[in-house]
Amino acid sequence: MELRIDSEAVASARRLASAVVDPIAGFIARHSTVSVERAVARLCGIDGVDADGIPLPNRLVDALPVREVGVARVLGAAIAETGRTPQQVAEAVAAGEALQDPAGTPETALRAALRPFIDAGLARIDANRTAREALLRRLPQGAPPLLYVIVASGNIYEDRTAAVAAAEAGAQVIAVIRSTAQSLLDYVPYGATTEGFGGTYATQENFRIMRAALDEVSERLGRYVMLTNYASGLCMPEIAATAALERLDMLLNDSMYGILFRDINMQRTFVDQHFSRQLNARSGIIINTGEDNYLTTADAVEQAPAVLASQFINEAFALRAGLLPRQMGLGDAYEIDPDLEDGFLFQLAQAQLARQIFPDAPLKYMPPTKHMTGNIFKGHLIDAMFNLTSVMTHQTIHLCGMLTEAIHTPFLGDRALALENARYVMGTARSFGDEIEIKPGGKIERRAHDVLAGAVRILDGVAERGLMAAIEGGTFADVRRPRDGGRGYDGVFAKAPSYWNPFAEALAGGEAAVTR
Amino acid sequence: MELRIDSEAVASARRLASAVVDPIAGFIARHSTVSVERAVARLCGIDGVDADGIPLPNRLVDALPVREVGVARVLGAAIAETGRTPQQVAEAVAAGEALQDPAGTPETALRAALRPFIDAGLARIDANRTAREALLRRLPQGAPPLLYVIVASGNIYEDRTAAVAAAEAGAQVIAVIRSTAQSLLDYVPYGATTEGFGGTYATQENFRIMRAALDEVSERLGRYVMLTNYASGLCMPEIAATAALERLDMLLNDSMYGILFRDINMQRTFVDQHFSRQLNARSGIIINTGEDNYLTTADAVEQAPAVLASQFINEAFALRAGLLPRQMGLGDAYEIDPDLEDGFLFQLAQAQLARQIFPDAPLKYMPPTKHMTGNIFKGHLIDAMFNLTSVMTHQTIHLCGMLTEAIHTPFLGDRALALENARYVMGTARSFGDEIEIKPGGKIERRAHDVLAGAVRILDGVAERGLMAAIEGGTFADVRRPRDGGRGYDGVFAKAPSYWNPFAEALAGGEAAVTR
Amino acid sequence: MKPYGDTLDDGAVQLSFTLPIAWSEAADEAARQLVAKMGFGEVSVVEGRSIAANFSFFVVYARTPVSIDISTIAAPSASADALDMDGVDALIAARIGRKVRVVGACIGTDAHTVGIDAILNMKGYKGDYGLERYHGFDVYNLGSQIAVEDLVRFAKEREVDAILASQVVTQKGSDIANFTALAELLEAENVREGILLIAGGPRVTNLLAAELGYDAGFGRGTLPSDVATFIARRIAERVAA
Amino acid sequence: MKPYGDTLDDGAVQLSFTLPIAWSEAADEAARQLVAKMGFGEVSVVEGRSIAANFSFFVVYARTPVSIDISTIAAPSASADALDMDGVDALIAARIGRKVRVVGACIGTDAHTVGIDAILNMKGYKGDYGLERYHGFDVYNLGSQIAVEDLVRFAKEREVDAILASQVVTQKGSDIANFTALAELLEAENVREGILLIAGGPRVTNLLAAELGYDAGFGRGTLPSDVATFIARRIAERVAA
Ligand code: B12
Ligand code: B12
Ligand SMILES: Cc1ncc(COP(=O)(O)O)c(C=O)c1O
Ligand SMILES: Cc1ncc(COP(=O)(O)O)c(C=O)c1O
Repeated sequence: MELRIDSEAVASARRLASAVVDPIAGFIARHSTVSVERAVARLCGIDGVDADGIPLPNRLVDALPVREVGVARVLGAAIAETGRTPQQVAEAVAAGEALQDPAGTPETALRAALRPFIDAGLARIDANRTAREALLRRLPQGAPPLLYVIVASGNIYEDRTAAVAAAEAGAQVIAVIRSTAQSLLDYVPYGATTEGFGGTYATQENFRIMRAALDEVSERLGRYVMLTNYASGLCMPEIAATAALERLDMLLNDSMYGILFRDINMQRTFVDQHFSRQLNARSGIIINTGEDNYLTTADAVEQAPAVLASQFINEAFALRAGLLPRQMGLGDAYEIDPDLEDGFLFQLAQAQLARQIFPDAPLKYMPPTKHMTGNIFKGHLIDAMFNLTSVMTHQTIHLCGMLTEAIHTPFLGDRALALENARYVMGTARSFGDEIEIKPGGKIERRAHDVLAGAVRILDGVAERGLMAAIEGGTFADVRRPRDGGRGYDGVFAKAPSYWNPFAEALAGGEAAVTR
Repeated sequence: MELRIDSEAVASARRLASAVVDPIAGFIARHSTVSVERAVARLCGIDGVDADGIPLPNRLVDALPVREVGVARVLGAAIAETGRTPQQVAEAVAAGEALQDPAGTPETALRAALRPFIDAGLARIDANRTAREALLRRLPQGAPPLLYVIVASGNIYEDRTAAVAAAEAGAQVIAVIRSTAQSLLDYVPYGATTEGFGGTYATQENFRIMRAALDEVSERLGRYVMLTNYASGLCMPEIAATAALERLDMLLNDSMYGILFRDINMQRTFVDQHFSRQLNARSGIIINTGEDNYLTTADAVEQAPAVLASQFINEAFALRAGLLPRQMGLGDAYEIDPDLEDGFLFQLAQAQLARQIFPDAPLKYMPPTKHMTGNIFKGHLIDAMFNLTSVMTHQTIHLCGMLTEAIHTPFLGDRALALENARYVMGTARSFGDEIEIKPGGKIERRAHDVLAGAVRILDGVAERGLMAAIEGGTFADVRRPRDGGRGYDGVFAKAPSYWNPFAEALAGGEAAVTR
Repeated sequence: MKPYGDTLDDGAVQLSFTLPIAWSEAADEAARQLVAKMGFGEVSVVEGRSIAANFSFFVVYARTPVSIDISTIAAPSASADALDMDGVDALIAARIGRKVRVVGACIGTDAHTVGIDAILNMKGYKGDYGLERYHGFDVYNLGSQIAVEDLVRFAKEREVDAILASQVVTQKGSDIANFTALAELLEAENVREGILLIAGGPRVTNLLAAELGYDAGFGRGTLPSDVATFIARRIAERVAA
Repeated sequence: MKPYGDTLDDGAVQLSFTLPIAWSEAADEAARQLVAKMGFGEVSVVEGRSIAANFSFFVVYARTPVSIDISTIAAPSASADALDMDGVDALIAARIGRKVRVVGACIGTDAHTVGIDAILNMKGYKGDYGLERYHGFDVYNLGSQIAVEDLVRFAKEREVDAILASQVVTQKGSDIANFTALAELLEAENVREGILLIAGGPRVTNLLAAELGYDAGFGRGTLPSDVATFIARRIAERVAA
């Protein structure tokens, strides 16, 4: 099943997306954020909280005498001067000690002082990447579409039970949904947590608990079960760092989601997404972008070009951070009104279009949610048509829809039914997509053509105005976000000439650099 | 969506089927059965039961002094001699009076005596056909696939409630399933009935109750809701007669089902099916054949060629009885194991094959039943894939699958869910079948080719051995039925030279004769 | 009145649930006894299967002996006899004679604005225009995650006629807690009397809203015109009084 | 032990049913009260809609307070530790030393032969051969709609070791009636002792069979080898005794 698509339009969309991202890349190169610095601190081995429960990376970065030079420089100087470890430096800060201006310490001394910790951080990331590769060879995870389900009880131990059960029931990827509004916290909570609303806090300890449980069940089942969480919100880089340290396999990570849907400052987001993607690139983590969000708030038929435009932008940003196409889980969702006549044809057209435009990307396909109601029986059917579309168009990462989507975060039994749905439909129609052709010039092809043309139009407009101005003007998802408004703006700063981020240096080039 | 099929193979299958039916047609012409005679009696206006509840048509036919001449002759003679109506003659027989040998009455006198009753019977059939045509023009029933559901509570009044509710929920055709083993009764029960097992007795009064209720709801909804029952079993011709009198719109009616699946004598069945089809032809009734039964007892992948062979045979018999292609609801079913990889592709191939081979037939598509389990959630999905196949391949009569198929005869709520399933899937994928092409030489086309070739092989074998011998040899559904074994054989008799069946005479040519 | 399977008063009910136990015939029997213990009769475990090492899933059909007298149920809908946009505007013009000021918000930490937007935004819902499109309304839509304190302050400042509070997330009773907090704060600030207080969301019913001290509640499938009609009629009554 | 939604002992259960009433908010409330009256807590009517002029369909989630002590449930399976065909044949050869005679039938008016055929026919079920294929069995399959009188007569005439009775149709308790009639007739004819009496069908459980006085019962998903093993072991025990 192939769509005849206008390759010139695709090429020009790519060129336009690159043109859109270019000026932002320049901006990113000149700036850093508190969250990037906290991520650096974490990668140097700093962890734990103070007596008030405030994470040490926050205490440290908040205490920087000059943040424009970067936490690494300050840390390197402190180590060089005191002989402490980074963790001891942070603990001292938490205990009330002041940090010294690093200007007093010679460049080579402070760099050399931090070097072992930088190397240890990078080594741990690399070891995790290597371990994943070995595990995947030894315990192949099975063919795509990879069945991905969420757990979201609020309690990490119940989530663990649910995740193991889901894996036993066939899940290949487990996502732990975060507690409501964690994305708006300017710190990463600490320790194992058992209380959350609509999800479970993302913490390093929670990551560890899930990874251990999934490693155990992976061995038992003879296939590697992936773990995913959110590198999104105000702590995007820190979560990416933590995920790299705890061998998560995927991360929700979008270049604009926070801006549009969480009112996070755009400058903050652009800088944060870049560093977090550099980390993801090195970790071998697959990102999942958030285009589905355009469809839950507005009409899914109308928004299809916006989804495609966003995929192109996400791709352009990802390439600059060193992500390989095979790490780009570009998002889409099955959100067209189930009662629209021939809506299935539209969905199919859009999914196949993305497949052909991004042939090497592990596309992330999100299930119907908006039109799900308490009618679980009909909901189960809508999920089936979604499953069919996914297998026909060879989507890669398949978030299984839940028949109880409109009701509650999934019950254990709901996940089993959802997995059964996917398995049945994808089995009985396994090669269906390969055994048919789309009628040239028919409804399906025309729809694909319209969506592509619409995306080119959007990108063209954005390239002309500039991305920041376009967002200010409400081009995406009908929301307007001022350049210097939104959450987390005060955490953005221009780098001093002496700014130093040893990880950003090491990561330039990403997985591409490691594997090629 | 078109399959490239070997038109030579299709033509030769048709030729072979005709060759298979030819000798049987000769046999049919020379024979009648008690059930044919009782149907004649009913068409002459005889109804009611005796003090023991035995239907008067049975009393009359059992009392014939010479059945070889046909009940019409005896009846005509009695009327000519006594001036009674047919009903009065039958009542007299029930009261113990003996019938006279008609040889004593002049041919013209007895024919003339019966004529008004024959004409009245035919007039009522024709009036019903005309009424249906007018209703369909005034209250168009909506586009196919026609959503067909069953009611089967055992109680005609509960069935009526269920049927009206189903119509309100979108059903276009209502079938009243019969009580277990009614097909083996050698009489048609009488009156309104409220007790039945797995279904409700087919009686003339029950037909009337349902037809009235559906006429009422048809007016209310502005679309004609069809009614169907079973002209099958030992009383096939009588049910066809009753259905003609009460304006049923479809009838389950197969040329071999009774032989294979109810162990009814083959000679009986062949003769009965012919007269009942002549009646159906004149009534404008659409028959539904029973090929689905091959699939519930044996493996559905293996049996597909048998299904197609049987469709050809049903067609050949139907043509000889004067049915128009548009009255031939040839059967098929979605019974492939849901866990077979690519099973959906096979189903699609088979459904499309039938569609192309019988372009004018209102194909009757039966839902998954055998592989349905108590897992109603998965069952609902299998039904969805069935619904998808049906709309893609333009099946005409679509029996909606029930998620509770393995559990109970449908609840009222089950039907609503089944109709919702069909409506959703058929809407969202309305023109899907028209917007794709089947890959030439791919899995789907190869499957269609294999099934057609298999059917030709079967028909070839049957044509060579003769149909009766083939059935004796176990060619169909793996069952062997001896020529003179099985139920109802003693009700078959050779016609005397003076045999007279005024309805068979009038009906020769069928609807074709009426409308062309 | 009892559930209806295929015969009046047969009491037929379908159930499904998971038990934290590996599947076996004994698990089926446990499911059967459990449902029987819930008070059902003719319990039929039509499906029982392993869904994970230590969990089994069951589908059960059974008959309930419980019935309910429908005449005892009073659950008036707030959406009865809704007017269309022109009708509402005419009513406001004729009987209120000024624009009606309404403020809407997703309160607490709830960020599900699609529902309240459907009611308020110009565009509306399912072809039914939102309140912003009406001549008769002045609409303030505060959006998502609005603290009840901020909402009440805003309502007082702008002297609104009606507050429309939305709650979609219901986990751990957060909807009830937030709705209650809003009603109590309005009482505490002595402004409850003068303001029409309306709750909405997919799990809201008019009955629940009444229990929480609201003037009305609107649930799933609500159309903007339902809400507009209700507000216009109530304010008109108050004006008349 | 209680049903498990997403937390141990949360008691979460899904229900669905139809009420014979036109849909309205009051109908939703009736559904809610009905389920509450059944003894459930936290009743949430997540879907209520008209499915016909006078019928509404509901989907409800609720929590049951009822729990069950799994240790009190004794429901031994008749299919435990099944041998394969060769194993059974070897057991028969070694411990019985002659062919075991079994007769199977769909009794009463039941015509659903697919199930009993799956157990008896050569071909078997899901890749597991049927009893006809075993060296150790002599199989008589009488087919469908066999009157219990005819079955008992046959069993006596051929001196069978085991009777396999199938019932698929359960409407109006016809399965129970037919199974009971068979067991009683065997008692009445004084042959029950010498014959292994086995029930089967999709609604049969080993427990139910025991209650009806059968030696074993086999339900959905039974494999021929399960049944073969059971018969061979029991007959071997009898031979030994
Ligand atoms: C879209 C959506 C989102 C979007 C919201 C975007 C936005 N701007 O609104 C995003 C992706 C951001 C999101 C996030 C989350 N969501 Co959400 N989301 C949904 C979803 C898919 C659809 C809701 C929707 O838009 N419905 C369509 C509208 C039109 O319907 P409605 O809200 O019922 O509104 C109608 C009526 O109720 C009424 N109405 C509503 N409000 C009001 C107010 C008044 C005054 C009146 C008169 C009428 C009225 O009128 C409307 C029109 O008829 C539902 C699942 C579902 N299908 O319901 C889950 C769902 C609501 N989300 C859920 C959860 C848990 C979350 C998160 C907490 C997940 C997480 N851990 O991150 C987050 C947190 C958000 C937060 N802080 O609240 C759960 C809630 C579970 C529960 N019952 O508590 C649901 C049910 C999904 C699930 N099964 O888990 N979500
Ligand atoms: C196929 C079928 C038919 C075929 C039967 C063909 C045949 N030769 O068997 C036909 C089309 C003829 C038919 C007719 C009818 N059927 Co029917 N049929 C079915 C269907 C679709 C599948 C049954 C089946 O073959 N299952 C597959 C086999 C392998 O499974 P099984 O029987 O459970 O057997 C396994 C175990 O139970 C066990 N087992 C079974 N028996 C035995 C015996 C022993 C001793 C042992 C050890 C084990 C054992 O081993 C087997 C292998 O694991 C079911 C629906 C469904 N999906 O279940 C309806 C169903 C059983 N039929 C039903 C009905 C009502 C009828 C009719 C009465 C309808 C009518 N009014 O005409 C008729 C009457 C038949 C009659 N007189 O009994 C109802 C029964 C409702 C109820 N619970 O009472 C069902 C559930 C459909 C429905 N929802 O209405 N049917
Ligand atoms: C990219 C991305 N990040 C995060 C989230 C989750 O929401 P929150 O912002 O509350 O973390 C989503 C949800 O769809 C998403 O797509
Ligand atoms: C042609 C035909 N007649 C009758 C029936 C119904 O069964 P019975 O023979 O019990 O009437 C079927 C069932 O599928 C059928 O296909």
